[in-house]
Amino acid sequence: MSAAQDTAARSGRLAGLVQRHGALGVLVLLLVVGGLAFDTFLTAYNLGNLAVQASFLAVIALGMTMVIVSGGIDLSVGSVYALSGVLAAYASRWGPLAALLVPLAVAAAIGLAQGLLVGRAKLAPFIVTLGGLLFARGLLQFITTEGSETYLVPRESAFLQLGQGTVLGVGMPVLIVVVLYLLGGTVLQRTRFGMRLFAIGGGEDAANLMGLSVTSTKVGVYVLSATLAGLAGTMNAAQLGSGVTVIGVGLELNAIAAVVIGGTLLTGGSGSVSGTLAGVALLFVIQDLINQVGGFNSNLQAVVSGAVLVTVVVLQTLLSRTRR
Amino acid sequence: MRPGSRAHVVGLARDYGVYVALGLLVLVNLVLTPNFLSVDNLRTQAVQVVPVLVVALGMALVIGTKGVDLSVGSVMALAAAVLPLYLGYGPVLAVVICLAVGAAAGVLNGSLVAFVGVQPIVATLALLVGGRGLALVISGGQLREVRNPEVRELGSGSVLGVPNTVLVAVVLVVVVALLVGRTTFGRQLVAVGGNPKAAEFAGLPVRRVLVGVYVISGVLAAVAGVLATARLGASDPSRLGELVELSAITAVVVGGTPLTGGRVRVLGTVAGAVLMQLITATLIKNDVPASVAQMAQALIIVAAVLVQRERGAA
Amino acid sequence: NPEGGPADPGASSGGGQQVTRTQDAGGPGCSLQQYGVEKIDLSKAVVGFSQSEKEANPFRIAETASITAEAKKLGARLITTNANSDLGKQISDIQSMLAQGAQLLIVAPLNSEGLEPALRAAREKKVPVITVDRKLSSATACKDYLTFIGSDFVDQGRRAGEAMAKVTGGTGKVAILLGSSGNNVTTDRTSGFKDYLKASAPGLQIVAEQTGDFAREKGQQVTEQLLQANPGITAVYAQNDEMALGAVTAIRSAGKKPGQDIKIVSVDGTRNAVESIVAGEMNAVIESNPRFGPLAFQTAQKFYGGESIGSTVIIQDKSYDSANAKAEVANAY
Amino acid sequence: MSSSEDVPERTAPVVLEASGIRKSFAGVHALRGVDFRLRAGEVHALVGENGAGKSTLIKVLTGVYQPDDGQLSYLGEPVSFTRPAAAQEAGISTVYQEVNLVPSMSVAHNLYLGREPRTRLGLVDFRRMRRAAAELLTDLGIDVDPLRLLGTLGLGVQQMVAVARAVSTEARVVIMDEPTSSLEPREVETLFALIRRLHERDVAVVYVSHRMEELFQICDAVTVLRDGRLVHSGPMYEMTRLELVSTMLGRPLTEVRREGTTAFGGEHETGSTALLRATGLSRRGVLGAVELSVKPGEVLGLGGLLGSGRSETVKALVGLQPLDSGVIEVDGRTVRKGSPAAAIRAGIVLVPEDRKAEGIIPHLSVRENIVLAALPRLSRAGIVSRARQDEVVATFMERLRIKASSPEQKVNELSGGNQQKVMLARWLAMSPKVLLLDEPTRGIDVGAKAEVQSLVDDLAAQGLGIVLVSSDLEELVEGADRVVVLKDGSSVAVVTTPSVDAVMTAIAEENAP
Ligand SMILES: Nc1ncnc2c1ncn2[C@@H]1O[C@H](COP(=O)(O)OP(=O)(O)OP(=O)(O)O)[C@@H](O)[C@H]1O
Ligand SMILES: Nc1ncnc2c1ncn2[C@@H]1O[C@H](COP(=O)(O)OP(=O)(O)OP(=O)(O)O)[C@@H](O)[C@H]1O
Ligand SMILES: [Mg+2]
Ligand SMILES: [Mg+2]
Repeated sequence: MSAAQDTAARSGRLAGLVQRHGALGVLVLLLVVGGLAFDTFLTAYNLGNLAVQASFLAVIALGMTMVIVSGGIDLSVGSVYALSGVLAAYASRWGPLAALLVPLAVAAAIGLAQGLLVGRAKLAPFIVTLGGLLFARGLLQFITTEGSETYLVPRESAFLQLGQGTVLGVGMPVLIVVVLYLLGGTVLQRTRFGMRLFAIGGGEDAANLMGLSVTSTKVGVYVLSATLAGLAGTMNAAQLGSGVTVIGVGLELNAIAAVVIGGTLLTGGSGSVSGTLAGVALLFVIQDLINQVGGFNSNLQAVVSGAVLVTVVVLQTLLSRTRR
Repeated sequence: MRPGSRAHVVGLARDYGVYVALGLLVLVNLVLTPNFLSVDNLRTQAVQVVPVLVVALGMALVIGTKGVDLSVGSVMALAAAVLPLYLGYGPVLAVVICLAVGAAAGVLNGSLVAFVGVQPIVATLALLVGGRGLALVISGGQLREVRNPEVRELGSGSVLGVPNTVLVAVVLVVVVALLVGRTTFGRQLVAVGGNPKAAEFAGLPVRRVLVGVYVISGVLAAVAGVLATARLGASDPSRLGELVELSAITAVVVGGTPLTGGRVRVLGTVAGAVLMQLITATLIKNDVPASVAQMAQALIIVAAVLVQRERGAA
Repeated sequence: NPEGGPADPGASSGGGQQVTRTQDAGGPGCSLQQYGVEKIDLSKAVVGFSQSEKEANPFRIAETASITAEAKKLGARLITTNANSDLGKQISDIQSMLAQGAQLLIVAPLNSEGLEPALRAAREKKVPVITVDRKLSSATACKDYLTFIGSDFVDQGRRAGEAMAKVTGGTGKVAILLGSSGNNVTTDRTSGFKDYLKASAPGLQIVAEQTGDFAREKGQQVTEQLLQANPGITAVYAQNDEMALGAVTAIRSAGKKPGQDIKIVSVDGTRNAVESIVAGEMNAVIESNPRFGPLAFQTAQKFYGGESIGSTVIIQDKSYDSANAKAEVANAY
Repeated sequence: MSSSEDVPERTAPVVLEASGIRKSFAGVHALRGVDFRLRAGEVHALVGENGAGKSTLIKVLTGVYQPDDGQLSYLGEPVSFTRPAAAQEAGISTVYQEVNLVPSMSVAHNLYLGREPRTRLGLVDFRRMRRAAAELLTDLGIDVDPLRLLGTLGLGVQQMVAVARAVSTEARVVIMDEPTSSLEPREVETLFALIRRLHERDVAVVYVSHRMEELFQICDAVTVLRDGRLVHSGPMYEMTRLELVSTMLGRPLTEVRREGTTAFGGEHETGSTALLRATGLSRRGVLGAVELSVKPGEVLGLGGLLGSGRSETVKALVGLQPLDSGVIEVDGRTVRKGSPAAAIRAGIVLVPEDRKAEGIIPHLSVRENIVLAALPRLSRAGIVSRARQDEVVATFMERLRIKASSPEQKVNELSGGNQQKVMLARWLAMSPKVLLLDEPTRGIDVGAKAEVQSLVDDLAAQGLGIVLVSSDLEELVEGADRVVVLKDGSSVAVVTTPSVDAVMTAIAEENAP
């Protein structure tokens, strides 16, 4: 092939690289700046805590990445997250295993329903999962009698380890995230399922005409996303020791933001889990830096984070321009 | 296709699904809800639907271009926060300034989408987060009573029994309907949504159209903010327009405008908004607990889009 | 949460500041030794305050202002954070303040459950935690946290019931405007109210309970709907002033006289609400006092001064009605 | 192969059979009871005018559409494929008319999607996939990096990739819907070699094309559709080219006979001064240095191999391809580069090559698609005038014989060829000075092709300057007064008296290192 095409190809790949790791770049930058500015920032203590707190969003964002790569979106994750936390706390009375499985089962069921509506009935993911958002939240309030009951996890339950345990000083949630992202990366980049996700996101009709099983793949990815949201909620319940009813509101937007900042295109067909992880970390680091700087009142903070979001996304988009 | 044939019926259901659902809900209410047909009640529903409807009109245009505008709620808040500041210079100027703020928000969103190429959801997410914050900074987080008589009149007055806010909404519906159906801008908008690349190849001013659409959405959101504030008699930036983006999007989609762009159904959007309003009303009037209400809402929404889905010919 | 209406933070750190009762959940109360922390000099200390919600309503504004003002008075260095109604963020906020070397924490919990991880972190760092305005239900004083300073929401509900019985003469159809669901302020203010009615005012019949999300517009819309569905409604219990004020407009536009045809009782004690009592459009307001600053720091000083502290310090909540509104309106926040 | 010793093949076992197939879409009857019989090892031509129902039949055969009525049988068994996947698993692989691959994925991925080679752990084995892809591509003489994103390739290459994918499976039936519509003679030859190999492996091939000469070169049997009905089916050698055309069009031989291979007349009356002049157009990695000029009434051809940059060149001329340097003048006035609007104002318009991606607005009606570009001039103060629209639309639908149930039919429901005509109409409605045509007759039937070609003559006669890109060499040389030959994005030769040989040699020379 001609030199022209060759350079074109290479610059294409390079752009891909930058796009995937643009978030990482910004992250490193902030870490360095933050570290120089505040001696209480780059401490193992602070970062350790941040990592644990970030792990729940990380787990959710993993599923969101896959959904978005397939050209869809899942708005229900925030509610499913909260619902699963409540279910876990409730089920913990029957032992750790129940506390783990009950919420996952319910979450998966919700995912399945959404998947069928999107994959089979060909409804718009946005509206279907918006329904899921309302439904799961309603169900949560129903089983907590309008949110008046908070179920507690028995203080001695082994289930708590899932959120509070540590291995060699590293929080259990963090370890889970590491494992899940290794798995997730492999699934997305190295399995036929992953390939199908990219294909569907890149051109659904084409994927269908190429004889790929579009429907089942879509169903699968929504089940996956909901189950991961469920797992996040379960881990959270284990960390909090109770099924808190007021969490997860608007969480879907954070997840989407993290995914997009991570360089995954909302139009589908391109993305990476490593980028998403960087995106999640970025959100939490920014939040902590705003705290470290201090002095902003809460309203100003909102303005600042809005501005930061724009900046990051614009940077990100400009870096990946050559891609589109 | 033969009238009466199954395909024919399905086709109708698809095109008029939202009206069918609306009809059913009215019937349900006639049975369940005491004095549902009373003029007062109808007026109440009409008045309450106005803000969502006005926002939804703009949203429909944005969605027509394959986009979405999450910032509308915050823009409502911004308008509400700005209004009292300028009432001193007379209500007209104050309102104009509010609309200008809405337009500015639109320019920001539109530029991010059209020139930088940021994905609409995220582009407008930034303003969703920052916009309300700004509104609160402006207002010091305080709710302010609005005592200006003209504004109050706008909110609570009526002409021949028709509330002013409703009149405004009706006018806007007509304007937007004409805009979509009868103007070059409207047709270009739909083309851009249908196939951006082809639109560019056809020499359409794609970017101008995109920015224009977000500006319209911003301005309409500001109008909604003003109307809501006038009605409430107070400017409440901290709570006004919370989650309105979701209600608006739902109204648009339930009204038959596909999120995939390339088509805009204005009347459908009106019907969609009214449908959502009636659902809420029905649930409240029959004192359904919040939990059940939310689940019911979810199911009805999905059902409504299920009726009118495109049958999947690849 | 309980909030609404314009207030001026200036007034907030001021008056109306006594303790009604302090409880020692059994035991002698809590001393430095029992809590296991060293003595520090507050005037040189780093104090962290974790606010739960945006300062976007009078209650939060007054609360934060009161604490900042008091800290300044003592010369303590105050770090503030705001969780923006996100529990996860409140946990990282608290941990982040610990990382920044906070020696005393004042926490306004977002929820009565779910702060364990943060409390654990504070305990590991031997940093005492004073919780304000919302009681942690399953955590134990002097162990997970030092003490709780705030109102008793159930009691607020009960007193609202009392007031309602008084203004209605004990008979009528009541509609309840609930706060946001899933929020335990809502739950407590409801149960307190209902229990009182069951026990002492059987003549008051609850015909509707719908959420108004603590917001004025929602309160207005819901009231409009309810009034049409059951015209028989004679009284409204709003769980915060904002919803009550929304109800006032709704009732007016329905062509009835708020305060007369339909009685209105609410909780909070914001300036606007008290003013509408003066105007005769509302009937009673139970205060929910946000001015924790002085009391919180007094308690801390006592604690470091070696005194032992009760597990719960209930701050006094006034109540306003047609009798005292005119006189008291200046003290409303 | 269509020589007499193949006659016995007519008795070879039937692999795929369809009988009484009906299929109609909202309003349109695409197939009205079609029978089709495919025998092992035969290459079966499926021909018909645009909109005759070829693609629909293929989509019914491969499970994309469910027939409203009629039966399918495969290897003697009655079957009904519910999804394309089902048909492929059964051993029927298809190249659909509009290239249907995933632009955002690499060539290698596209070749192996759904059947990626896997390691023992069940993970996709990229190294093997890449190697296999590379072999497959070189085997088919496609010179392209397997890692290259498909979307960045010219339509021609994409089409070859699609073919490669289809033939690389162990299929018993291979269906190709207009595989050569944007292929060069060279690629066409590669493709035919391929088909011959399939023929030896006793694979049955269904071959759709509007290029008559190809059919007679490669096919043994032919089935002719007209308006969704079967009008003829039989061995190829029984028919002359003219007979075939007349059966297709349903017009008597005498009428058809008059048309030559193409409908172009001879030389054009060309003005003296250049209407369009482009000098030194260049873009790093895409265009080297392109020089060309068109006089009024002249048809300028662009020749070259796949990827030589013809499409890039014409895109550049209308501001759709960013340029690093170069000057574009119309009537001596310089046109602002990189701005489609400016180009259109100057009177240069492009009918793009990739109809699906760059042309039609699927959800809009034929009417709206035609008037799209002309909207501003068809409206006053931003208010569109329906009357003036209908006028324009009526004129062009009539003039180009666009086959649609009504101007309000959705354009994506039209047959490929008719969509192409809609594109032409959109740009003719702009009454341009210079008309750039990238593969204007791609995928349109002989009748329509003749119409388009004579249309081009008329337009030239009216004094338009025309730039013609066509991978159909005959069309190119008969249509053009001069041919500029491109290679690797640079203009390397000008052939002033175009003939197939002249152009071929020009390209060949420049190819020789
Ligand atoms: N999805 C659809 N909806 C409605 N009508 C359709 C659809 N697909 C095809 N048609 C109609 O069916 C008829 C046959 O179309 P088809 O694509 O099979 O023609 P074709 O023979 O492939 O033409 P070409 O040679 O141009 O590709 C046309 O009149 C077309 O308008
Ligand atoms: N055989 C090929 N190998 C690699 N890249 C190619 C090949 N053919 C085309 N391309 C690339 O595709 C892009 C489009 O090529 P272009 O369409 O301009 O060429 P063309 O002469 O018009 O060929 P086509 O007939 O395919 O349009 C160019 O960037 C070119 O580099
Ligand atoms: Mg076809
Ligand atoms: Mg080309």
